[in-house]
Amino acid sequence: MDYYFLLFAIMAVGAGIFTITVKDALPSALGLLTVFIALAALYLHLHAPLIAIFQVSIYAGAILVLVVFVIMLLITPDEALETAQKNISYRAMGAILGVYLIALLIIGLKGINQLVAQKSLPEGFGKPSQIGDLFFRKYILHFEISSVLLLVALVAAIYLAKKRA
Amino acid sequence: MNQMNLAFDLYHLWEVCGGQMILIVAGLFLILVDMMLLHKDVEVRGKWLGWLTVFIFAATIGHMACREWELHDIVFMNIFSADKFSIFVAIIMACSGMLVALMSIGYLRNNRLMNGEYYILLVFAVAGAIGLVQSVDLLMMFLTLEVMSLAIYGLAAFLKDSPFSQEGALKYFLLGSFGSALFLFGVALIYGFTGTLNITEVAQAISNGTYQSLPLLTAFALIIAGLFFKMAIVPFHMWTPDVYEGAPSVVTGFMATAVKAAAFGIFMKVLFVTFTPILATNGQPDFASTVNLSALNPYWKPVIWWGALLSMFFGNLLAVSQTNIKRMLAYSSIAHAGYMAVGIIAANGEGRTGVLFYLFAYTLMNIGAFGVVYIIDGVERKAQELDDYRGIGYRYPTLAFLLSLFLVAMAGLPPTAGFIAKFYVFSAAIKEGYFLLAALGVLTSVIGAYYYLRVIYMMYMKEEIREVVRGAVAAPTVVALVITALGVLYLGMLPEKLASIANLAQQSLAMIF
Amino acid sequence: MAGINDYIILSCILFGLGVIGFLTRRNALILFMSVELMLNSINLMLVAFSASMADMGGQVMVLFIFAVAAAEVAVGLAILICLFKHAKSVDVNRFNLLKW
Amino acid sequence: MNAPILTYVTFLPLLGVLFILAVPQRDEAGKNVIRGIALVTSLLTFLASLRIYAAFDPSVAGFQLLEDHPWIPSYGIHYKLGLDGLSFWLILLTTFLTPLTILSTWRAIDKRVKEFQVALLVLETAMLGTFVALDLFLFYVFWELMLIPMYLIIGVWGGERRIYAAIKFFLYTAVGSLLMLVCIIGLVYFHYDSTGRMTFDLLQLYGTHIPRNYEIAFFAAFALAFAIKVPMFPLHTWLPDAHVEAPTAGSVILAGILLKMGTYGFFRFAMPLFPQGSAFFAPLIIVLSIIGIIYGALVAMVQPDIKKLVAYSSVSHLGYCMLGLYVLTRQGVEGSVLQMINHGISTGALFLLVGIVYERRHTRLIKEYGGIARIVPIYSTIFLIVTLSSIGFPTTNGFIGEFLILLGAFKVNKVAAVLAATGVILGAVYMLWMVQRVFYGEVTNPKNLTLTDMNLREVAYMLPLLVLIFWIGLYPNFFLKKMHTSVDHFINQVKIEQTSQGSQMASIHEVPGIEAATVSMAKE
Amino acid sequence: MDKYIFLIPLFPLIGFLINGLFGKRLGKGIISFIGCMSIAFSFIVALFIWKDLLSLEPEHRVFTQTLWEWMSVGGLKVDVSFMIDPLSMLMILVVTGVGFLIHVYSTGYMWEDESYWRYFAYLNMFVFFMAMLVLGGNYLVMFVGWEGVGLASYLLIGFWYQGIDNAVAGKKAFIVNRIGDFGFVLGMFLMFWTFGSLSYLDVFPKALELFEHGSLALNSPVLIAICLLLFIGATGKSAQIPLYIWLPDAMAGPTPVSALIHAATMVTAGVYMVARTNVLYTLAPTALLVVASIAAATAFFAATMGVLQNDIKKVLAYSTVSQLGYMFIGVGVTAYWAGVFHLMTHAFFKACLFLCSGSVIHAMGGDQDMRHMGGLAKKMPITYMTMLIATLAISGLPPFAGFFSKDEILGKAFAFPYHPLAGKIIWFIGTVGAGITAFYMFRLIFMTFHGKFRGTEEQKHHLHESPATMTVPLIILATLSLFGGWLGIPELIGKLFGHVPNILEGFLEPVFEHSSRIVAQYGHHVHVAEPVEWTLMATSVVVAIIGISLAFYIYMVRGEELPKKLAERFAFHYQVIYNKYYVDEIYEFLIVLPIYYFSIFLWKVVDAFFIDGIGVNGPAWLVKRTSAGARLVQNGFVQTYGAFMLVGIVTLLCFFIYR
Repeated sequence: MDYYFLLFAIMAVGAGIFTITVKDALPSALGLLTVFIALAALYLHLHAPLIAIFQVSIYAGAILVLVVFVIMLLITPDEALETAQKNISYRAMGAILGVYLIALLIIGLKGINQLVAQKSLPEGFGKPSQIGDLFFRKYILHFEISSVLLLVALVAAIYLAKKRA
Repeated sequence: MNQMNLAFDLYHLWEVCGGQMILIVAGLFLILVDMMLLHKDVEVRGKWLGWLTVFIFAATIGHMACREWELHDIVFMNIFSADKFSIFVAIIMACSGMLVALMSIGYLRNNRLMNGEYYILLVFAVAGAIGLVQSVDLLMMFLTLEVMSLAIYGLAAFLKDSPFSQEGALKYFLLGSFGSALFLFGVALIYGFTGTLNITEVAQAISNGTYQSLPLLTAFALIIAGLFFKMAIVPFHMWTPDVYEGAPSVVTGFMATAVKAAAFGIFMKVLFVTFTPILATNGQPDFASTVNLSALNPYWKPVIWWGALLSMFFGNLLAVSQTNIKRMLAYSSIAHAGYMAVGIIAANGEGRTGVLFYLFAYTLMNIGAFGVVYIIDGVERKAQELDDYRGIGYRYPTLAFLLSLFLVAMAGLPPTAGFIAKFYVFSAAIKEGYFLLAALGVLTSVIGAYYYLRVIYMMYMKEEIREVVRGAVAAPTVVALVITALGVLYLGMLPEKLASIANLAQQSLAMIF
Repeated sequence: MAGINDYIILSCILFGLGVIGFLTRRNALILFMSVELMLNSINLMLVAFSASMADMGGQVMVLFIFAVAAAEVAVGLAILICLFKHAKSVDVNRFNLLKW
Repeated sequence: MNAPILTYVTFLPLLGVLFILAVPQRDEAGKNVIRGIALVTSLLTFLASLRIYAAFDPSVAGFQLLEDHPWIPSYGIHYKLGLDGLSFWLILLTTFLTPLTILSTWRAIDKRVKEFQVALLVLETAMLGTFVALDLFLFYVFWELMLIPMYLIIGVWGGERRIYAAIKFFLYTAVGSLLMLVCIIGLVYFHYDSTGRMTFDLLQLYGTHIPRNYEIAFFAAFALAFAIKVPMFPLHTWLPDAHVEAPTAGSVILAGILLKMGTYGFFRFAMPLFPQGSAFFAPLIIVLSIIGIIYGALVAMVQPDIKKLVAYSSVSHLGYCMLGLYVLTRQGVEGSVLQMINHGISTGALFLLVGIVYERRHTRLIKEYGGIARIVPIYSTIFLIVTLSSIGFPTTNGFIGEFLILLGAFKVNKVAAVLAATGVILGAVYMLWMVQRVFYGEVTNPKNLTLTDMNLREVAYMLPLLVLIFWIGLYPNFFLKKMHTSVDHFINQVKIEQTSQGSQMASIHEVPGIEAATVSMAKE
Repeated sequence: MDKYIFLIPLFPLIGFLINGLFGKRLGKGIISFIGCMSIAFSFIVALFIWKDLLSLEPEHRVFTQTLWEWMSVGGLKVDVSFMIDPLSMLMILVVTGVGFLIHVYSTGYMWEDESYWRYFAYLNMFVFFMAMLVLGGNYLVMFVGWEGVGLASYLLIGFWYQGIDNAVAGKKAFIVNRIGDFGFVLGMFLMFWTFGSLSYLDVFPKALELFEHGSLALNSPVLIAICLLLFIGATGKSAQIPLYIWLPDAMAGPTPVSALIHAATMVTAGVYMVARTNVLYTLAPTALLVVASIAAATAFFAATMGVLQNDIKKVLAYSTVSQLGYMFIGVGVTAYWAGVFHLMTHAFFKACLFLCSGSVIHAMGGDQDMRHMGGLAKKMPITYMTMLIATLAISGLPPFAGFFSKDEILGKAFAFPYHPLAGKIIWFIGTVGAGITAFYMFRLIFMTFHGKFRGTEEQKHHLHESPATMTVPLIILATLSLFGGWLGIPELIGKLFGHVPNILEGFLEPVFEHSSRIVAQYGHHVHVAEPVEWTLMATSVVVAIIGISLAFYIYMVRGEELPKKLAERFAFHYQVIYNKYYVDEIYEFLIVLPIYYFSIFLWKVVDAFFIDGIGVNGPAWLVKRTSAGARLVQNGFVQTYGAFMLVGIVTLLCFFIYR
């Protein structure tokens, strides 16, 4: 049994459940952070150190901080915000649908290990240099487009956030 | 040349993705212009930017139609293809962008909102959309989809002072992310099974019989779901009315046409290249394995059957009880998605031709309709209720006539493009024996006729109950309306030319390999 | 060594959790985070595939997904802030001016 | 060979539309100019259609004056026009009635004159196109095209419940015709499957081999579309509403021509294309026609509104047309075609007449009138003559049609003929009762005392109708002559297919004789 | 002259058109001139043609003229054609002759009327259509006239349309006639599909030929059907049971109209038609029996109804119905010529009676109630005398015209070759009816012309003899009533005076020769011995005298109290008969009202509620309601939308996985 995987898997699931059930947004963000870190650990295990680092730095460090920042910005302490749908049946329906989806996905993806090619990893697999190499060869167009993507996001976000001209 | 420095042939890129490149470069240029152009008068600046955008789109269309249309070496780096199908759809979207840009000049002025970001986002949205239909790489699809989507989130939320616009945008955003996640999940799975992201390679990889393995079907289902969201097929349509109602009218026109075209284009591309590949009728079919060509038919066909039927049914049904014209048109766009899906289900050349034709025709009539709507509106949400349209026919006869024309076209009555488009898709379905679907479809279009006609009778047969003052009519809008109106009539009477082009375009789907 | 199946199941569960969160919470920000959870589950899957197939492509994809996630969050939050100005709330149940 | 006369006739009204659009309608003078242009255009169309009369060769069974140009080649869709003895008179009827209608609107339509005349002229083009189109697609285009102008005519210039009536008219017709479109396409693909040729050309599609159950279904869809237009019995309820609410001109066009498109559709499309389906449904259609005849007459009898009465009488009259068509004897079919023209003339005239008093009194309720014969003698005389025509009085047109239809029907189905003939009695009952209540007795309503009699313009547009009423009544051969060969052709077309399918329809060579009669008597 | 047959209907047509189109602007003199002269010309043309006809051998006495081909469709070929043979010759002479007299009379009678022009237009139109009916060379042209005279009748009954009752009566006449025409038309259809033609000259030879070839049996169902259907038409036009009800109401029209249309000419069209179709009827004895039976019943019941009428014209109306019954008895017992003979004499005396009553009404200032009259004989001697002659004629007293014709009919009925027993019954009924006829006719005479005047002073003051335009026709008609019967003196009486020939029978013989031959061949040979014949003749005279005496006793001797007493004594019978056996009411209750309410039901319930409400607006309503309901799903909550998407994807996955 792969305890390393089991540990972080349980941690990720537990933190995920915490994220979606906890009352306030801030603890929820902390829960998400935990998920991220657990996943980062798994990434390391999967020979993806660079991803793991980025996971911590970009996701946890940038995106989540942004979210937390907005949480602080938007939720004034005196506003009592109900966290979940009041209507139990509504919540139950969402949960059931979600669980059903999980079940279906798991059933649907049964036998995936036969489909996925399983090769032994070459030497130095997952080194950042490999990624960089791919970035500038095979994925250069994606890279360009993602820069456009970020530019678009920037334009949109700036327009929306800035004061009316 | 140092290979490390230049990983690809720039000239080839220009050949294949010239349209995108023009748009992206022009978008950057627009950002610069927007910042540099220090003209005091916002209106003048907005107008200039608008015309510039129009010019950019015109150049894009011209470029794509003249150069990329006739390419031989059509695939670039296994990522973008310039097959006629993609270019055709791209041209539709660029046309949509141009018409919307034309109208936006007037719209933004009427709403006192002359920010340059609008045009920038519009250009990038079209760039993303074109990238989407051009891509044969699933990751690139996702990225360009996101480029398009993000730009459109921005556009949908463009009325900063309007809670409606913001709310619509937020809903769109939330559900859109959800939809993208589904799509991405599917993409990731496909990557997992095949080790590749290129749709032709995927097709080859799964042609060995993995077609019917469960995981692949699951991935297929997730991709369908993600694209259905963008196509607004029931039950993935729920965002449509809210977003269309909230978004600025011209943006709604854009969303209903360009985004829909992109979604349908990429859906057909994925479907007919990867999952149910069609064979080249001329040229050389590179794809040898013909054994499993239609193995997936029993899976996706019923899905689209029901999706089309439900879309036609609910779209038309719910439109009946709407009082807001934009919301009504939103529901009608769901119904139109259903009609187009009828063309897809036929899975034959006529059907694909029909869908392409339908997209083009729908672009013309829908943008035209939203153009009239925004003019009558004056300022967004000032006069959108159907009651506001009472007596418009005599107050503003030309506008009313145009709106009637567009609505009649949407209702599918001759001699308009809408009729021919419906004819094409339904005849394709009938050719494959889908009588029931066709019959039910035309019956739902009777419901459709009811609410389109309701607008017409409001305009011509009811006395007005309150004085509606239309907004200013800008010259570019007039140009756009004239183009759309003439286009609707022209395509209604002489559809053959466009149809044969569309036919060429759909045939090229077989040539991507 | 955990097999590919285990990672897939884990990522399915996480994806499902994201979906459940998306459907059951009212706080728009938590909805955002649920979406992030979904994207992360996909990332995990991709990395697992990548490791299994010894193909770096999966890892590269993850990086792009990071970018997308960042961009999405940026735009999403911007819209939310804008909307907050009108609605004075981040409760998605309050956002129903547009309906029927 | 020579000038495309059918195209000219069909699209001439649109030329008038262009001129009308150029005229402003700010003042009365402008309106009069518009009316004038419309009238002149329609008269020119009528004159042009006389060229058709000159060029028409009644000895040819097939289609004549053909024009054929590819339109949408990839689907085998052509711009193909032509006519035969069956459509010939309907075309002339259309061009003949339109000027009269326009003349009748001179004063009645005072608002939005330009739009009205445009709608009317567009409608004329659509109607003519429907009658001359020999390509199913083209036919469908014209068929649908006429919906919008008619919708507007009813909805904009109509009475109180005009919107309800207009939408009902539109949707009702649309339901049928859209299903028909589906089946048109289906038929084309069946043809394609058997011949490998895509074509919407009617002539090529005749005789397409279709599986029997499909043929029945296709016929049902076609029949639905046409039966709605006719209108046949349970599908008739749009008609009274549309008639009552439509302005006079609308009612005239509606009754005079639009309803004929239903019957025309039957004999041009539904029956020859799907003879088996037609045979399958023939009993039903005959029964429904008879129900329509009697039902329409009975319901007409108790209507309080003159227009509604006339509308229901249309249901009855068109029942005769359908019956005549479906007995498939020469007399029946020719009577049916003639009855279509008759109905156009006499019911058109009745609507014009109702319009005349409506214009003066703004009511169509029978009880508002009474005893006006003394006040408006010319009007009542003409009304009486038209009434006679409507109830099939010999020497008027109505008699010839009904006689031929019933004669034809009698041969095939005696019970049907007897039941249908009761409609003749009922027709007299409701029309004469109405005449009595409107024209005879003392003047009970003082408002009627100031009624003015018909003016010159009104007489002018009634006179041609009166002339035709007697012309057809006294010398129907003039009209029948033109259709003999086409009718024979039609019957052959429909029947040979059926007999080859073992239908028990009698042979077409109906040499009347004692043999047949004695045999049938012996059976009883 | 046969080229000019068309002139006979043409003149009245021209008269109609001139009077109808321009009459309003013409003077009354010109109108009268045109109106009368058009008929006179027709009469003259008819006379000339008659002369030509007589110049031919009896068996070749047929003129035909075809104007144009009317309809020709498939096997159906109908021409607008005329045929003159002795039968139609006789009819047209009666029509134009009596018609002319009545036109002349009308100039006096209608002089004061404001719609004088309209009256003459209608009257001319009537003669036109009557001429078409009589002269038509085929059944369809006959039918044109048949319906045409119905129209004229409709218009003339409702001539004074301001009185709504008149208009209603006109409409009733038209509709009842239409019911008859319904039968006529069906008869024509059956005839056409049996014989392949509608022309007299085709149908009858063809029928005979088929009969002789044995492919058409005597009394074959198809023949019976044709004859009975045609007879339905005749019952309508000629006011036989059950369609006689319109005729009494038709008296609402001007009196000359009653004389011309509802006594002398139009109502006899049925008789003419049966006589014309004699070949077919002869081949269908059952049909004949039906005709004769219905005719006998009509003759009797109508006579009883005439007994108690107080309206002078109603009495005459019922008497007309009754006399028409006699004519039908005649044609029904194969004595076609006798029926036609009675038709002719009836035309004379009944026209005379009506015109006389018109004269009386004229004098009474429009009052028609006999209870207000009395003692008019002194004031209006010419009217009295002429009316008396006519009454004697109708009562069947020799040597007046009615005696010969009626006696001939009853005698032939007694010897009905197809059904001797039925013939005797019919004879008995007819004879009794003749007595009743004599009774009520003399009741009319006594109540009107004898005794004391019972009207108002003003009427009394006003009483006068009518002008010459009215009296001259009366005198002519009375003369004809007196001598007209001598054209058909029976053999028996003829022998007494040394072989006086039966001119009329001889004249008409060619028309009926085939029938006579068939009857002789296939009928029973009923030999009526000479004494029996004399007895029969005497019986009818005696019966008539009894009737007259009874009338004299009741209305002259006992004055006024006996009728009242009788009325009280037989209150029920009196009421039933006075109200014409409640036939109108029964029709109203059994046919008219049910149809009316059924129509209301169809309209309100079937049409408005079921078809339109549920069938048409139902789906529309459903769509609207579902739409209004279904839109609530779109509740604006983003999570609902997400849930729907999720349902979609879950369904999709389920389908893909478990398909």
